[in-house]
Parts: sequence; structure tokens; C-alpha cells
Amino acid sequence: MPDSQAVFFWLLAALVIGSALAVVLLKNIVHSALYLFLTFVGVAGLYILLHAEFLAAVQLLIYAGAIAVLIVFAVMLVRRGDIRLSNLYSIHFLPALVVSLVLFALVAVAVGRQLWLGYLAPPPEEPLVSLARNFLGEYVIAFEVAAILLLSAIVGAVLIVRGRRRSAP
Amino acid sequence: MANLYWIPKAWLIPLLPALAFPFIAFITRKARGLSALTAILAIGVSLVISLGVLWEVIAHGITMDNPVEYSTVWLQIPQLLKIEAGLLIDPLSAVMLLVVTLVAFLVEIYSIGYMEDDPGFSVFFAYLSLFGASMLGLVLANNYFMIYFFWELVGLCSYLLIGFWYHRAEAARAGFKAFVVNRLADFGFLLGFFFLFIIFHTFNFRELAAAIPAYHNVGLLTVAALLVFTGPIGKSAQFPLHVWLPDAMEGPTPVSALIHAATMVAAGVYLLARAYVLFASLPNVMLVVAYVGGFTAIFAATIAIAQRDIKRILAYSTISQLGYMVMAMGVGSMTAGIFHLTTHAFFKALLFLAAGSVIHALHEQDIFRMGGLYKDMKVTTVTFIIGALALAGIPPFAGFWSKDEILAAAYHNGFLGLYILGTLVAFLTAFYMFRLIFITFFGERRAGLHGHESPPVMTIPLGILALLSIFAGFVGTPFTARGFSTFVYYAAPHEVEPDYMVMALSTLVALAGIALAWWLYGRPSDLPERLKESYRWAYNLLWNKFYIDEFYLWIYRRIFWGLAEAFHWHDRHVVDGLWDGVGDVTRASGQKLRYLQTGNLQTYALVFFTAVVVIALWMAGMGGMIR
Amino acid sequence: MVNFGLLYMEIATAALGLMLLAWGLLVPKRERQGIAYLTAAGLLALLALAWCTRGAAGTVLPGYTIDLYSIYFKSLFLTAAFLATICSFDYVAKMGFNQGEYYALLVFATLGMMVLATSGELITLYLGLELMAITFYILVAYRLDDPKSAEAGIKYLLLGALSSAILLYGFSLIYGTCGSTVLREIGKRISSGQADFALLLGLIFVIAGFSFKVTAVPFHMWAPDVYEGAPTPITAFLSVGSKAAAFAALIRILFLGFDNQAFLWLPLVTVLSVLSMVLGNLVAIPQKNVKRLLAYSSVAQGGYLLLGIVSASLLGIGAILYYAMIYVFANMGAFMAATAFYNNDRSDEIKDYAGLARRAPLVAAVMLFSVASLAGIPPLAGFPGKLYLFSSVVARDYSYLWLALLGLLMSAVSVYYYLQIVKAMYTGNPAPQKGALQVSRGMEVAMLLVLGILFFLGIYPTPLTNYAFKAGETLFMP
Amino acid sequence: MITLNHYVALSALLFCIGLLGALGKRNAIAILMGIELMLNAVNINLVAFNRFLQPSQVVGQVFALFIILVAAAEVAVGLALVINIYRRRLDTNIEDLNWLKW
Repeated sequence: MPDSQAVFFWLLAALVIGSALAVVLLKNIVHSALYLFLTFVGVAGLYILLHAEFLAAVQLLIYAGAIAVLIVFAVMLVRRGDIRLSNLYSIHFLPALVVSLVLFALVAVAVGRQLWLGYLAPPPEEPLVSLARNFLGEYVIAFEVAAILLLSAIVGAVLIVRGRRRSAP
Repeated sequence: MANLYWIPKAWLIPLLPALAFPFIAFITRKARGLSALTAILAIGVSLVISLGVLWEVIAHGITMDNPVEYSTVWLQIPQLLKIEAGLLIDPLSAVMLLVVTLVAFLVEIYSIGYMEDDPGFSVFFAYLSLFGASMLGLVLANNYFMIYFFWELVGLCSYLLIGFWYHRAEAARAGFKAFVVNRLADFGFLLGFFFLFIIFHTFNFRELAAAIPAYHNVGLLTVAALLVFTGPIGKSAQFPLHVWLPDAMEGPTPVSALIHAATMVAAGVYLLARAYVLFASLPNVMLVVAYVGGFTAIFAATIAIAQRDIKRILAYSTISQLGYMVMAMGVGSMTAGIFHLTTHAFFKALLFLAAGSVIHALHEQDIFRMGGLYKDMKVTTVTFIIGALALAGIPPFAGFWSKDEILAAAYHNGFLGLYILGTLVAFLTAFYMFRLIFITFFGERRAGLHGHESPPVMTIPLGILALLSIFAGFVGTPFTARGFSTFVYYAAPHEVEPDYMVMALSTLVALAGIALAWWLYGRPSDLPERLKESYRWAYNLLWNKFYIDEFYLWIYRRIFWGLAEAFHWHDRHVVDGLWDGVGDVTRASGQKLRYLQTGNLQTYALVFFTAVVVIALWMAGMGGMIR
Repeated sequence: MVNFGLLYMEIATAALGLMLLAWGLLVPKRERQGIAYLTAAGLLALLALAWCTRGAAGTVLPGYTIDLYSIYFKSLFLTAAFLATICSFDYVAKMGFNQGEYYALLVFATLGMMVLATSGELITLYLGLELMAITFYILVAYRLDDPKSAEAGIKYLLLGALSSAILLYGFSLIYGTCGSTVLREIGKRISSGQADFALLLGLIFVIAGFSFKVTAVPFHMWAPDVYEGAPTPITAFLSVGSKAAAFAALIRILFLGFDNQAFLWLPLVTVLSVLSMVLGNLVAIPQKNVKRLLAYSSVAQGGYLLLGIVSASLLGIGAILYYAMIYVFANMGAFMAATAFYNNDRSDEIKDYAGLARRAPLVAAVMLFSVASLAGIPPLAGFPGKLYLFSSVVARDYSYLWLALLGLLMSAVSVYYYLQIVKAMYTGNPAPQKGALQVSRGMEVAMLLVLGILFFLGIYPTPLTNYAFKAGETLFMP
Repeated sequence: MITLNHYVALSALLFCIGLLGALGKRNAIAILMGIELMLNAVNINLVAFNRFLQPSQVVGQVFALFIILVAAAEVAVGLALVINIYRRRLDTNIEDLNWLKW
């Protein structure tokens, strides 16, 4: 008798894999972008299954909310020609398929052989507090570096999109 | 050893010219006179110290077995690597110091006159100083590493000076050729002492000398010795790497005298002497050394017969004489080799400088366009003849004694073939030198050329070198008690026994050579032309130097270029084409061929991930994880 | 309690970057020339700070330890950044826009390198790596008027992100099998002997990800394109700084985390090293563009550096540290000359270098001695560096002699293509209308400095050697 | 019963699909999408390991959060570059970006 966990897992797995395949295989970039959004949502569902609710929220906010939208914007900005053929395969598709399959086979073999020394226990009482402690404790350097990284990325993105503008005559 | 005065100051000998180099290059570059003065002053003081060192070596009984060594650690990695910077002062280095500083001093004085009108006057003196410093450092080095360091540095100076007139295409090309050939040889030398280091964990000459006789893996040692020997083959222009030296004559003549005749090319012979314990313990390697030397001697001497360029004749003569020295090393007489090195340095420098005096006056190097110069250039003629007599081995000139010792050593150590060969070379040497003299200095004046004697600043060095060419040999005659052979030796000091048969024979063949030269070229005759016509093939062979250069060029063009082209093609078409090709074949679409060009980032990414997959498969297979 | 005081280098660097960013926004446009000088002065001050406090040591966080190893690398990055800044003076001024951002990003990239080289913990290490990478993506594309620059930027970004992805996948597998992201913990939890397959895969993915950054063949393919397209000072900084930082982290990961799995990764690193030395040197031969030639030369230099890892010894690590520092000076020297030339002639083609020696003796001399040092010709600083690297391999095991010999042989090959530049500079004739090169005073001083250091460390390498080996030792301290 | 292996296998599959997208599509934006899929796969891995191996800690989640953040930054810069190139060449086909080559 399948428990509810398993049902949700398989549903979400099907959603994630199916929409990911759609992202890769569809030839319309707008469709790809929409399925990408769906994949992100599916992954957020998986996080909930894994008791990472905060992460799921962040996933929805940043990935589904920001990144996917950003990508759609970019798609619209650079649209040209026939949209139905805007996302074609490259000449490398078949070798890429071979490489991907071999890589998957390797990881699958590795996962199949692995005896994980795991145990399932209840998650921490207050995951958010625990996260916050980590961010400002053990990973505070990473946290600060991330802040600078975001700043640099914003500065850079604005710079590059604006293009050349002479500041001095 | 408490009251030594000069020897503890030996480190100044290379340092002074070394300081002169940047001083001239950066400060006195614009002031030509000051540049020359700085260089000459530096080498002059070095000469004085060298004299002091030699005097103290003799006076204080410092022998080959009992040298003075100063050393400091230059670079150390515990238990692995220790490189010293140090000085080794024994009779061998003391003699070399004197030779180098003396010749360099005289050549620099001479250069004032010779380079008078050259715009690169100061730079020339800077280079000469740098060369002097490197050569002196090489002589004083107490370990392989340091000798290699200076070995490369003299190579660099040689390159710079050959190409001194770099705006002339031949000069630039000759410099490049010397560089490439020497790199090849130096690479072998480097490997050789690398091997020695791996076996013995030291670069130091004395430590190696103590360790080598006790080592019994002859095979490995033989490889090391042969590799070390490639260094001298390159630097001392032995067959088959002699090709760079004649071309090096594109440099200014004082450079030819100092570097490509008297000192740097002798560095190979000096290295053989320094590494002698290594060679002496390997009879087979000694045979190789002896025969390479002997063959080079006769090979170069025959080529010299047919050349027309005054400097090229002297260049081939240098190769031939270097062959003599190497042969002396090979037949087991380090004494004879170094003795010949010393006397040769004086008379060959003299010959080159005298030839330079001729070139300076005439701006012409083809001997067949000269003639009758003795009327205008008395000093030059006389000194040149003295040098030639010394080179030809006519007693009592310096060359006679040293050459005689080599021949005697070959004869007495059982190398009868090499002895005969050496005697033959003596004959050829006398012949081509006097062919040169009769054509250049005697006979009739050729039209359009008017010689004039060079200024005293050039002729005085000639005179000093002429005196040395006459008298320097007396330190090592068989009649000198406690002579050169008890001073510079390997294993044990010994007195040379006079062998009148060898002496008489070599004198006779030398005289015969001179006579033949006179008979062919000393009197008006068309005999040489007729000989040339009837033996056209032989003449062509000699004139074209046995086609060695052409052979190398062919190898270079065919094989080396071919390889480079192949690699290039491979990169462009195979590596890049591979992945594009895979996609192309699967799509079977000829239209897509234009995508075969690279610059495609996905090709790069695909290579990246394919590499990851291949590595994973390989490692998994190695770890037995996939069955 | 976290000892934040020990983070003074990182904090000061971040402060400098933020200050430059603010300066660029606040100061009137005419006054912005000063930003370049401010950057140079700031970096120099940081360098002095690093030197004065080189004795500082201590643990900030479980996975973040300040030791001589990290301080050595910080000094290296600061030196490279300082030289790159001087190199940028005229170059960026001629671009004429957004100078504050340019220098701020340069400093942030330096900060990323510092974090990358110091961190002993995967998360912080990853953030450092990405800070460095993202700032470089932007800087590579900084020549906004040049489509080649943008192309280089997108190529670098996409390939860099792909390599990050596989690197992260490797990190996740390592985390999954060891249950920790702290390298020393990982090292303790991996039992010696045969590792799990998953862990092995993780290790391979991580090595691949770092091989991308150190341009080891076959993960190098981005380098020539990106190096050619990027602004020259950035190319220079990328080729020394990013590479050295990746080496610092790779060494930490391999020796702290996977020391007892060396029998697995040593053959892999050996293969990478051999491929890099051979391919880098051979493909450099037919190049016609100086930056591309130096890119392939940089691939080959990465191969030499990998030899130090192959030796798996203190000597090898010390040799890498030494050589990396020398490489900064030699490579920056060469790129400085290339920048000076580009600023005047707007060209990177070797044939245009003809007669440079007569137009600008100093620039030609810097190029000459820099490439001579890269080739390892005595008496320049590259020579002892190569000597250490090659002898460290031999010292490990005489059966590795062939590897050292291959390195020597490939160095000999490299002389050939370096000489092509030299030949053009010294024997060619300049085009008649070309006058003397205009080189700014700051650049001239920096060039002389580089020359002096190359010669000084070639003739007397002991001070740096001792520093490098002492720094290497601290890595192995518990 | 859903085990850790299920999650890791799912993640591996997602990673390889992403890889296929990154290597096999010619639109620069599609390549970026593929890379995002790969990063999501890594995150699934991290969170699953965290949940099954160290449920009392949140290290994996922290890592995943950082990766999301960096991915956002990378996408921002990447899309900016794509737009910049599009303006100049009217093209986002990565196969045409080959001005830099041998």
C-alpha cells in the first residue's frame, strides 16, 4: 500500500522530469520558459516533502518568481523571427545525448551501490531559527560574500545592459 | 694557508666586469671613451688579481689535489637539493683565469681601434664585459650547476655579439643558428649533470670526484658522461655540431678572437677537464671523446684548405685545433689538452686580431682579392706569420710544444691511428695557413686595394700576443723541469719525456706543408687552378664543407617543419573536427559543413563533459567499480 | 566566539571595493581619473598590511583558518591586482566610462580569490569562487563597444556556469557521502583505502570543475577565446589571479580532504599535467595573436604547476607557491607590454610588433625578459621555479623522471614560440610612420619593478623560496 | 517507501536533462535554462542528503540557499550579456558567436 509520501513523491517526480524534458525538447522558447517555471514549482514541492519549507518558499520566490520571469522577459526582448522555431537543437544534440546518458548511468550505478548511513528523524524544531543561526554564525563569511556578489552582479548587469555611454566628453 | 692575499679576493675577478656591464649600459652609454675605459679598467684589475692568484697558487703549493674552495649555499631545500655558489681555485682554474683575463684585456684594447667608427661602440664594450664576467664565473665555478649557469650566460653573450650587427641578415641568422645549436647541446649537458645529481645528490665537483670512483653502475654513469659530453660538442664546435662556429664569424673580429677562438669555445675543453674524473673512469666514453676530437680535427682541417674567406679559414682552423684538444682529453692527457688550450688561446687570438687588422684596412675578407700586403702592413704581416708558425707547430714557437705533447700522448697511450691522424692534421694545418699567408701578404698587389698599417692601439696587442706565441710554450717543454705537466694534471704530476722521433716527424711534416704551400701559391703558377679543375668533385666537397649545413637544413625543412605543420593541421582539423564531425555524421547533412568551424562554445562544453565521463569511466575501471 | 579581528584582510578589501564603487557614483565625472590611483594606492596599502601581519594565524570559523598559506596567496592576488590596476590606467581611461565600477569589480574579484584561497569549507569556498567568477564575467565583457568582448563574456559565463554546476554536483556528492562540508572533517571521515563510487565521482567532478579554472587540458578550451576577447589587463589578471586562486583551493581540497585517496587522483592529475604541457606548448606555436599565444602559454604553465601536485609533497606545494608568484610577475610583465603596445597601436598581432625594440626599448625589454622567465631561461626567476617543480617530481619517485624530462623538453619547445615575439621585436623593421610608444610614467615604473624582481629572484631566489616553503608547511599543520 | 536513493536518482536524472539542454540547444537563453535545471538538481541532492543524513542540522539547506542566490546573480549577468549581444548582432544563436577562434 503506497503511503501518501510516495504518492506525492512520484507525482512531483513526474512533474519535474516531464516539464524538464519539455524545457529541453520543445522548439518554442516561450514554451520552454513556461515549463521551466513548472519545473521550479515541482522542485519546490519536493522541498516541502523534505521538510524544507523555507527553502520551498525561497525557491518559489526567487526561482519561479524572479528567475523564470527574468528569462521570459529576456526571451521577449530578443525575440526575432518565427517564435515556433526559436529554440532549435544544436549540431551537438546527439553527442550531448550520449554524454548525458553515460553520465546518468554512472551516477545511477554509484547511487545504486551506495549504502547511505542515513536515518530519518524529525527535522529541527525551529528550522528558520536554525537557518538564521547558521547564516550569521558558521556561514557568516559566505553570507557577507554573497551580499557583495549580488551587488557586483547588479552593477555588472546594469552596466552591460545599458551598453556604452561615455562619461567624459 | 693563512697568509694568502690574492686568492681570497678571487671573487672580484668576475665581479668587476660584471659591474662594468650595467655601468656602461646605463650610465656611460653616451660617453664612448668612458665606456671603453670602464671595461678595460675592470678587466685590467681582474688581470692583476688573476696574476696574483696564479703566483700564490704556485708559491703556496696549491695543487690539483689540494685546491682552495670557498663556498656558500645559494639555494637549499632540506634533504633534496643544495646548490652552492662557490669558487674552486686550483692550478687549472688559475691558468684559465690568466688566459681569459689576458686575452680579454688585449682584445678590449684592440677593440678601441677596431670599433672606432661603430655606432654601437659602448654597447659592444658592455657586452664584452658581460662576456668576461660570465666566462670568468664559469672558470671559477665549483659545481655543475654554477658552471651551467655561466655556460648559458656565455652562450647568451655569444649570441648577442654574433648578431651585433643585427641589421645584416646573415649576422642575425648566424646568431640564431648558434643559439639553436647550442641550446640543443646544452639541453644534453643539463640532462647529463641532472643524472649525476640524481645518482650522487650533489653538484659539487670535489664531492663528485670523491664519489664517482666508488660507483659501479657503469651503464648509468656512461649515459651521464655522454650527455655531459654533448655540452662540449656544442660549445667547442665538435663534429657534428660544429656548424655554428664558421657562421659566428659574422660577428665583429675582436669577438671572433676573444669568444670564438680563444676563450668561450675552449669552455667545452675546460668542462672536460673539470669533469675529468667522470670520463677517466669510463674507458669507452674516453674512446668516444678521443675519436670525436680526432675526427673533428682532420675534418675541419680539410675544409679549411678550400676556403677563401680569411676569417672562415681561421674558424675551421679553430675547430680543428679544438678537435686536437678534445682528442688529447680522450687519449688520457688532460695536461696536453689544457696546455694546447693555453698556447692556442694566444696564437689564435693573435691570428684573428691580425686578420682583423687586415680587414680593418681593406674592408675585404676574400684572400684572393688581397696580395702583397707585407709592403704596407709590416707589423701585421710579421705578427701574423709568428702566429701561423705557432699554429703550424714549428719549433720553438708555442704551438709546437703543446701539439707535440698531444701527439706524444696519443702515441704513447696506444692510439697509433689517432697519432697518425694528428700528424696528418699538422701537415694540413701548415699547408692551409701558409697558403693563406702567401696569397694574402705576398705576391702582387691586387688592384683597387690599398692597405695601411693599423693604429698602435691595435698593433701593440698584436705585439704582446706575438711574444706570447713565441715564448708561452716554454713553460711546458719536455726540457722544463717542474713544468706545466707537474702543475695541471689528472691523477698524478708527471714529467714529460722528450720523444725526439715524434718531435722530428711533426716538425718535418709541418715544414713539408709550408713547402707545398709555397710551391703551389708562393710563386706565380697556374697549378692550383689546374688542380681545382681536375679534382672538381673534391674541391666542391671541401668548398661546401661536406654539405653538412645543407644536410641539416634538409632535415629541418623536411622533418621539423613537417612535424609542426602536422600538429597544426591536427589541431585545426582533427581535434576540432572530431566533435563537429560526430554531429555531422549523425545528421548526415552536408549543408551543415560550415559548422565545422570552431569558436563554438558548445564544442568546448561537450569536450569538457566528455572528458569528465571518460575520466569517470577510467577511474571506475581502475578502482574495479564497474564490472 | 568568532574572531572577526582575523578577517581584517577580507574586510579591508571589501571596504576598498565599496569605497571605490561609491566614489565612482559620487564624484563628478571629470574627477574620476583619481579612482585608478586610489585603487593602486589602496591595493599597495593592503599588500603592505599583508606583509606586516604575515605572522597572524588563527581560526575564525571551523572551516576558515588564517594561516601563512592563505596570507601568501593573498599577497599574490594583491600583487596581481596591483599590477593589473597599473596596467589598466591608460586602457580604461581610453574606454572612457564607468571607471569606478571597473576598479571596484577588480577589487571584488580579488576579494573572491582571497576567500577561495583561505576557505577550508565547501560553502564559503563556493561563494568565494563565484564572487571571483561573476566579477570576471562582467570584467571580461567590459569593452562594451567591442562585440568580441561580449562574446568572450558570454562564452566565459556559460562555460563557467556549466563547470560550476558539475563542481556543485561533486560537492553535493561529497557532502552526501561524508556528511560534512568542512575539509578537515571530510578528511577524517574518509577511511583510507577504496572509497565509495559516489565519493569518487564527486571527487572527479570537483577536479574537473577546478581544472576549468586552472585551464588544464582538456578543460582549457574556453581560455584562448576569452583571453583574446577580454580587455588586456583583465586577461592578465585572469590568467594569474584566477588560476592561482583555483590552485590554492584545489591543493587544499586534495591534501586536506582527500589525502588518503591520493592513489586515485594522482594518476588523473598526472594525465592533466601532461596533456596541458604538451598541448599548450604545441598549439601555441602557430598562433599569430599575442594574447592567444600567451593564453596557450598559460595553459602550459598550468601544466607545469600541476606537476607540483603530482609530487604530493611539501616540496611540490612549496614549488607551486613559488612558481605561482613568479608567474604573476612574468605574465603580468608580458601583458603589460602587450597593453602598452595595444594602447598605442590598437593591435595584438605578433607581426605588428616588428621593430618594437627601436620604438620602445623598455617595453620590448619587459616583454623579452618576461617571456624568457616564462620559458625558464636563467638567470631569470622562472628558472629556479621550474627547477623546483621538476625536481619535486623527481624527488617523489625516480620513476617520475620522464615527467620532469617531458617538462624540460616542453620548456625547450616553448622557447621557440616565445622567440617569435622576440624576433619580431628585435629584428623586424617598424612601419615608417610609427613613432615612439607613449607609455605612462606609472606603467614605466611598474615595468622596471617587474624587471628588477624577475632578475633579483632569478639570481637570489632564497628569500621567496623560504617564504613559499614556510607557507606550504602551514597547510599541513593540524 | 521513498528512500534517499530515489531523491538522488531523481536529481541525477534532472541534472542530465539539464546538461542535455545546455549542450544540445543553440539558443543562449536555452543554455542558461539548462544550467538552471542542473543547479536545481544539485539543490535537490543537498536538501535530500540534509534530510536523510543530518536531519538535526540545516547545512544542506544553507548550501542550497546560497546556490539559489548565486544562480540568480548569474542569470542576471548572463541575460544582460545576451541582450547586449542581441543588440549588436540581432542573434542569440550560440553557434554564430564564433568570431573568436583559432
